[in-house]
Amino acid sequence: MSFFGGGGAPQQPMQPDPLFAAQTEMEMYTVLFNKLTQSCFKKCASRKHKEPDLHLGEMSCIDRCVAKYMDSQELVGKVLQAANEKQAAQQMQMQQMQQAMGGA
Amino acid sequence: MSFFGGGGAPQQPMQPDPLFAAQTEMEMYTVLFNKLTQSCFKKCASRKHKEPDLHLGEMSCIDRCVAKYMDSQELVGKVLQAANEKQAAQQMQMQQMQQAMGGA
Amino acid sequence: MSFFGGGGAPQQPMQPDPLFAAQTEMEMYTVLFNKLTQSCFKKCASRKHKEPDLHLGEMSCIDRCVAKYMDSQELVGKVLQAANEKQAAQQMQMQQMQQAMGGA
Amino acid sequence: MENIQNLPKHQQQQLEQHLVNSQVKDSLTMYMGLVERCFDTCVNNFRTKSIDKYETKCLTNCAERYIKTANRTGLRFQEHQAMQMKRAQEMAQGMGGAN
Amino acid sequence: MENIQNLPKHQQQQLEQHLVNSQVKDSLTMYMGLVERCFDTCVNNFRTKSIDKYETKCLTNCAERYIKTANRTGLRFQEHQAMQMKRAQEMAQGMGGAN
Amino acid sequence: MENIQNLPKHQQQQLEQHLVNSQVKDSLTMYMGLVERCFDTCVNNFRTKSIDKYETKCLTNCAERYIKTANRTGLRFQEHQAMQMKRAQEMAQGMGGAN
Repeated sequence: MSFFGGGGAPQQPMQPDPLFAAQTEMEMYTVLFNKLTQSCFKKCASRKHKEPDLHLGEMSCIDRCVAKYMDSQELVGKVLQAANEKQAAQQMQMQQMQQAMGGA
Repeated sequence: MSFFGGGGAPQQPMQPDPLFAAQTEMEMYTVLFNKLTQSCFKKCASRKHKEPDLHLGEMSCIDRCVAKYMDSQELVGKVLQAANEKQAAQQMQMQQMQQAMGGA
Repeated sequence: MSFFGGGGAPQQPMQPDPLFAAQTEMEMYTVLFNKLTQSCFKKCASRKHKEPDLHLGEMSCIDRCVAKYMDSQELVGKVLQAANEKQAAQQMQMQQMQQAMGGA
Repeated sequence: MENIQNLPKHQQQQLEQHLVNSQVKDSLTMYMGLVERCFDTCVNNFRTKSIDKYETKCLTNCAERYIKTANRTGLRFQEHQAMQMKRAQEMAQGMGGAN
Repeated sequence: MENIQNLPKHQQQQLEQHLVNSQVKDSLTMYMGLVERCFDTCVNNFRTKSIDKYETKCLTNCAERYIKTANRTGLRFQEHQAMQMKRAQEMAQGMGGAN
Repeated sequence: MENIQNLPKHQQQQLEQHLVNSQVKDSLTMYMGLVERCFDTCVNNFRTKSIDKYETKCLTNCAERYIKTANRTGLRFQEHQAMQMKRAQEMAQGMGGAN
């Protein structure tokens, strides 16, 4: 929700550079993987660290944690998309109103 | 306070590249915005998340939180600036002492 | 442990670009310095912040904290290296098995 | 903002391209951070493999409330920046307005 | 993944170089994060200058268990991505397969 | 450090420019992190719109004490790096000094 996005629409909106977009998409997979690993380590592996191995309960917790993290990723994605669409629609309305009143 | 800064002053100190400085300044606005949004969400919005809307108390808390965060930003900035000036002055003194003793 | 690393070994593996490797190494010193400073500030400096100076106990705690952080850095490094070597060995075995069975 | 004004024309365009690129990265980073924060708050038991209806409600509300918070802090932040710019200009005029 | 497929040849190579470079940075970043996390959990008294045998055991186990966790989440994550790709292809075929 | 020594001349300059650039970014990042940390510790009630004298004192002390901590860890860190370099050189000499 970078606040730069608001305000009047630029005439011919500059597109993000495709190579940069592809690099970012790659990097985000690693960010997602690191975040879900850190979250599931915090929630499933006990902090006592008595032995070097994960015991059975911790392993099945980790499997379920990954599945639930990916569900949450999808769910929050839908909420964000709906909010972006609503905001884009509001901006369109604002522009039409301005044009209707003979504005820029 | 990157520790690289210490030690003898380079002859003709390299300046940061202006385009990079401008990009960094832009990025820092987004970093500041994200940090104050995260801090105020943590301090003002209750973690129960019972309904999708913010209630009145949470909204006014957020407004005050933004104001206080920006006050803190300014205050800490002054402390840092004073510390940097003090450090730069100490470095100058060190050089003068070295020159006075016929050093490099 | 970026999961991209797994899977079949590319024919002529692309090397990281040397300038990038040198820049990353430099940046990691700053990351390490910032992390140990933040950890030792959290563990040694009381959060009451009654006066502007660190008292004696906090100062010696910080000195010992830096030493112990660097010990931990070395120890965890050895564990990671052993794990990487084990994983590389397993990958080699997998390839030899594939070649033995006339696989690609 | 002084860094930005005195950049040559073609560098201003590079800056704008950088800005558009970083907006893509910022919104993805915000998305990833929001999932991490709401997952941490809302999902705490792992007896089953899929999120139940309480977790679903908590996650949806958490995301909605964060977006509303960000919209609100965005407005307050822009107001604060505008006020600071005004104060800076007044100070410049106050000193014989030679800027 | 659509961003990546429709990149011209030489840019795909730049992307691969970027990928190899970021893997160096990722593993260093993971290493630094792992030290910070295990230090935070395992080292809490500073009466002496060097880590004792309990702290050493805790740090080693913490690192071993994080690596095992990352290997396991890596597998589950790849399985999930493969399943999603399959579902996306099926959906595309479902709509007359004109993709 | 071996990565850095064997870089060609013009790349060493690029590295130095990168270093100077990152110092700008590092100090801004440190500043932003310090505000976040001291705000989190010192500012906890939002009945009014401006920071009171206790919060002001806490914020100022928090920033002062962090800077003093960073100066101290900086010295200890440099001593530790110097000692490690010396040990590495001794080890190299120990092996017939053919480095």
